Amino acid sequence: MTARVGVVLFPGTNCEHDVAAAVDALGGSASLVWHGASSLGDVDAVVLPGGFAHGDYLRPGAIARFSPVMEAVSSFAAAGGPVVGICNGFQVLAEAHLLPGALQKNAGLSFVCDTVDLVVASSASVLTAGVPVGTALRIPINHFEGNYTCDPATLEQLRAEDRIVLRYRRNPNGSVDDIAGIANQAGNVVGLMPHPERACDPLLGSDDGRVLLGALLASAGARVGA
Amino acid sequence: MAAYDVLVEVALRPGIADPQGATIERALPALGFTGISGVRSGKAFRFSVDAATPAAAQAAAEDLCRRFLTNPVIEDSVVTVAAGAGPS
Amino acid sequence: MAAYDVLVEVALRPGIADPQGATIERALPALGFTGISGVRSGKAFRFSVDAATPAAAQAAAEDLCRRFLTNPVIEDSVVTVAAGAGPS
Amino acid sequence: MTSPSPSPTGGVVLHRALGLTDDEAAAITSLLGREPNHLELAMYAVMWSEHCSYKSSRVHLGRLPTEGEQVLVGPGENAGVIDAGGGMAVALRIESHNHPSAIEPYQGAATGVGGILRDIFTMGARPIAIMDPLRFGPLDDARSRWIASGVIAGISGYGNSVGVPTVGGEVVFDACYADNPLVNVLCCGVLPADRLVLGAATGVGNLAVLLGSATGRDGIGGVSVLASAGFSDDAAAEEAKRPNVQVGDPFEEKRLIEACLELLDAKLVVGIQDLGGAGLTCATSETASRGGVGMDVSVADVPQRETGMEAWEVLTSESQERMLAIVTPASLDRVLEVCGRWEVRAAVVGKVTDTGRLRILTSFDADADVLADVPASTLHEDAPKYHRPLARPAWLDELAAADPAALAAPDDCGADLLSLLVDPAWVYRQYDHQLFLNTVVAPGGDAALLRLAAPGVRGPLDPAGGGFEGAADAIALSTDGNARWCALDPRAGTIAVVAESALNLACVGARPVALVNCLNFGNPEHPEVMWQLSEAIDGMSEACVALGIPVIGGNVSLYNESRGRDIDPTPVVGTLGLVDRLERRPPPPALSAGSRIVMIAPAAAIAGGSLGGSLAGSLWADKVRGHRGGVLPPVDLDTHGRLLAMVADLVGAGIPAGVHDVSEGGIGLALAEMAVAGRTGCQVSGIADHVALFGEGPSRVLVALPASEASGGAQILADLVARADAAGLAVVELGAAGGDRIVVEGLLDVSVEEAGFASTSVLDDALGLGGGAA
Ligand SMILES: Nc1ncnc2c1ncn2[C@@H]1O[C@H](COP(=O)(O)OP(=O)(O)O)[C@@H](O)[C@H]1O
Ligand SMILES: [Mg+2]
Repeated sequence: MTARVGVVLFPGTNCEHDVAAAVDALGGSASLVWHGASSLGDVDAVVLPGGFAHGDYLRPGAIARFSPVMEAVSSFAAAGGPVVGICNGFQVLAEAHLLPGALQKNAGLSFVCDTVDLVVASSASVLTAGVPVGTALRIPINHFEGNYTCDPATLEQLRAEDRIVLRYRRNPNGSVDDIAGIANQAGNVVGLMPHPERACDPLLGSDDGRVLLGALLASAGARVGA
Repeated sequence: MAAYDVLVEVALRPGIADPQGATIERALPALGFTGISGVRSGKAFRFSVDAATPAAAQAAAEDLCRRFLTNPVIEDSVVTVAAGAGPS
Repeated sequence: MAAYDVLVEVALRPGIADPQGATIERALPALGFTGISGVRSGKAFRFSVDAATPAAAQAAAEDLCRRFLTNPVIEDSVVTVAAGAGPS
Repeated sequence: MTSPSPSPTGGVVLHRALGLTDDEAAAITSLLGREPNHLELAMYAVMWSEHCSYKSSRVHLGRLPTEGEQVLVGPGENAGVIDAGGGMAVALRIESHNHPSAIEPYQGAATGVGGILRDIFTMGARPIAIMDPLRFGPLDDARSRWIASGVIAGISGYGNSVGVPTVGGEVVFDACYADNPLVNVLCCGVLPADRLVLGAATGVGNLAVLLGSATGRDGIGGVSVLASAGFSDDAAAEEAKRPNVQVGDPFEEKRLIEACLELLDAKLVVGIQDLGGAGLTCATSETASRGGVGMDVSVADVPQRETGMEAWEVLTSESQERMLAIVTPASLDRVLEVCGRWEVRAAVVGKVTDTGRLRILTSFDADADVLADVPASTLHEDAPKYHRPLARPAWLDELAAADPAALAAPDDCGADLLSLLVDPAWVYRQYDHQLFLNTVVAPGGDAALLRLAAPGVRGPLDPAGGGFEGAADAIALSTDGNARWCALDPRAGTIAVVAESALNLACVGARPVALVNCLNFGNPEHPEVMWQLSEAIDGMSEACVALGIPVIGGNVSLYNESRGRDIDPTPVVGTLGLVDRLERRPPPPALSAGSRIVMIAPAAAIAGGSLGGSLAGSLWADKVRGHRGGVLPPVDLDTHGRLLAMVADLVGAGIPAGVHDVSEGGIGLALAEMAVAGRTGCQVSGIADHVALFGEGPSRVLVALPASEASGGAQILADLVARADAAGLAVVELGAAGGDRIVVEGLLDVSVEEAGFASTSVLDDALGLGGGAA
């Protein structure tokens, strides 16, 4: 069955079309969900895409997390639904306390757009289910505030619970423990700074992002079947 | 009700790395500034709060800080209420 | 010489558009905050200055603001020197 | 209603203070048949400024070729538009934001990006790419570093946030730009040809709706003398309220883009115009003038950010992120609904009339005062045109006579090579260059190459996604300028700049279809500067005619002066190319081990010992020897045209492993750049001396070809030679790629790693953490 993916659109979001295109190209079916909506509609997974929700004013994600749609996202997540926040979406999930920690300014104090080497650090998430630990991926990053920060206890917990999903091979932003992506305890909510949708077509340089989005669609599809 | 002018200073919590502050500090000697240390960067907000008393204005601003203006994972804030601008 | 703690608040000059402050203000009603207006956003810096007197610390900090921390074309700054942290 | 009161103090001094000459003031009086009042004078002053009226350059710009089969809209509108086939069109525009960036680098650059985006979506196009040709003072100057860091941060901050990728540009450092950086920004957009709208008001009774930000006292600049002209007691306090710096709000602009494109898609507007220089005065008078109608504007209905604004402040404010849409009364409710959803402010501020007059009213009430009443078209079309005196600069003969061939040869070409390498990646890594999944060749290539698509236009979610049959697959963009060449000979230099830009397009497989330009020059009151401008326009014209590239838009920036000296003439061009069928990624500007390295160049040029290179106006002569002089080698435009076709074909056929044009720094720098990009060295011979190595000359391309027998290397080379022969071109075999050193026999031997380090550390050391502080 085709996995239906809701792609949430806040004012200032800009990667919604790109994520939707990648989902469709991988055999899923994407629909845009306006931030003012109180329900997600019939979806099997939710993606909060990248961009600059509310201009990233105050802090990235700080205003967006109060959008009506976020209550629906929280309920969906609590019910075990797959939720993935990419870049700005990760920042929104952290501000909304659906994921622990915070994303600070890059240690280099500038925006970074580049393609980086990643390693899959855990298979226990909806974004990496079935992807072997150690898998190397080349995927673009594009952010100013991607420097993942949390207190030592949280970091210990993330490690102990196998919730560090992706790591950078060469840390581009100062993230603690080279973290590029983490999951919640159940593994169904994932936040990552890299943009897998930008790596789905060899014409653009890499199609390694298909591995991650493919796993997400499979996770969503499993719920459809369930 | 009166309108009270409020200043909120948002600072990174102690122990949280502040690359911007560190960068400024590193640049200072080259600019001829000596004897400056411990630079920490933060944000400042000013606004006006309608409230019955200065204490009420302080409480409202602190609530706003806790719920919105700061991210408690990494930031602290200090609220200062100035004299009321008179009844509004 | 003593070390003085300094707080610098950098604000946009009056009349300069402040999209961040305006966006924060627009968001407040939806978060349930009422009675807050005139939100202006700025920056805050804290550091310590070695100086002989509070006045000297103030002067050094103001010089730093003018030459480095602000662009006077769009920003103003306010320097506050706290009690000296004792001889260093 | 009362009529406008004649100006009691509109004397000689006031108009001069507003920047109008006595003759201009007299012309206004005769156009009106009476003395203008203060507000009217302010409106003419902003509209007749150099910036808005092009009064010094218009008589020359007419010489540029603007026609072409694929041109849908030429110069004169907000942007030029090219037919890309299959019902798709591409809009293109470039502008300068030089002076604002000198005062507040971050906001100056940011608002430059905002402004150029509005020019594009005004046409109904979705902006899909930005380019930023930048020029700053030297890196060892603290203020220049402060300006450069601020400008780059501003472009990054605004462009990334507004959600339009920045896919290329230039970054040049030269003493002549020390106090006066050149911040040019180009934007390219995509639209279904049938969505094209023009900035004209039509339909008497239609409404002018102001969209976007509230109006504040931003950027009122020169007109602010009105504050001290008797309207206020405390002129200094007034002045402080009116800072001449606009602040950009990319979030507002993002919502404005989405709202405007939705309005245009739903055909809810009959005309639309952005507010740029001269604000509301410009937008209302231009739309009325283009539509041959009049307009009544109510000051009270303009949403204002600050209290107590005077009418002249409202009418001349340059507050950012505003658009003026002309809508029928019947569509108004739907327009307001769309704007409401995108949280975009919308207010009816004007009404289209049949009088041909622009009237500024206090309000729309029946008893409102008329504050100004002028024929709309006179603000726009009757602006003065000056035939300013031209004079060939006396110093040119001396420059021509200073032959760089006489310069001493380097002791060590390797050291010189390392000193010339600058990797601009430090700049473009700060720009989102991938959004919309179109970027096939990102910054770092010879030209940017983008799939021709955009959300909502052949975009992934577009229901008509499969449509636009017959449209080109991809577009290529390049921006180029070279003030060193143009200072020696603005005509020949500009020809070489156009030629290089077109060659950059060919290197990614595209054929040139249009050009836009930004003419950055000094003070037009200096006859030498006007001569440079005129020559550059003639050179551009000659090259564009010969290469068949129409000029579809431009921008003139004058009064660029640094430390009492005019900048070197700096015409910057942006070229647009099309690729009909894109089957594969074009070869990178890089070496790969095992390739054969050849240069394709005009047969006549390489006959001499220097392989077509000359040190006149070259990077090496300037940076290493501090020498700027000589006579530029001419461009044979016919041969160049054949080279363009040949290179584009080769790339399209997927034959080369690597391609890079030879430009600044000559063959030596081109080889080193390819080696660093491919992390592969080379062994090259047959380069006689430093002149051949670092000499610059037009129409030359390095190509890395498969060499092995298995890959048909011999045949590939033979085919290439045959094809070149027929085109008056020659193929010079330079050597082979491989190893980890760049070796040019008899001249240099440096490691690829060292070259890479030298090239990446220049900007990182100067502008990276801590370095950018002034
Ligand atoms: N300011 C900039 N912004 C974005 N890209 C840039 C900038 N400066 C240079 N680049 C990119 O770096 C590459 C090399 O630039 P340049 O040396 O000017 O190219 P060329 O000589 O081929 O015209 C190009 O791809 C160009 O687009
Ligand atoms: Mg090139």
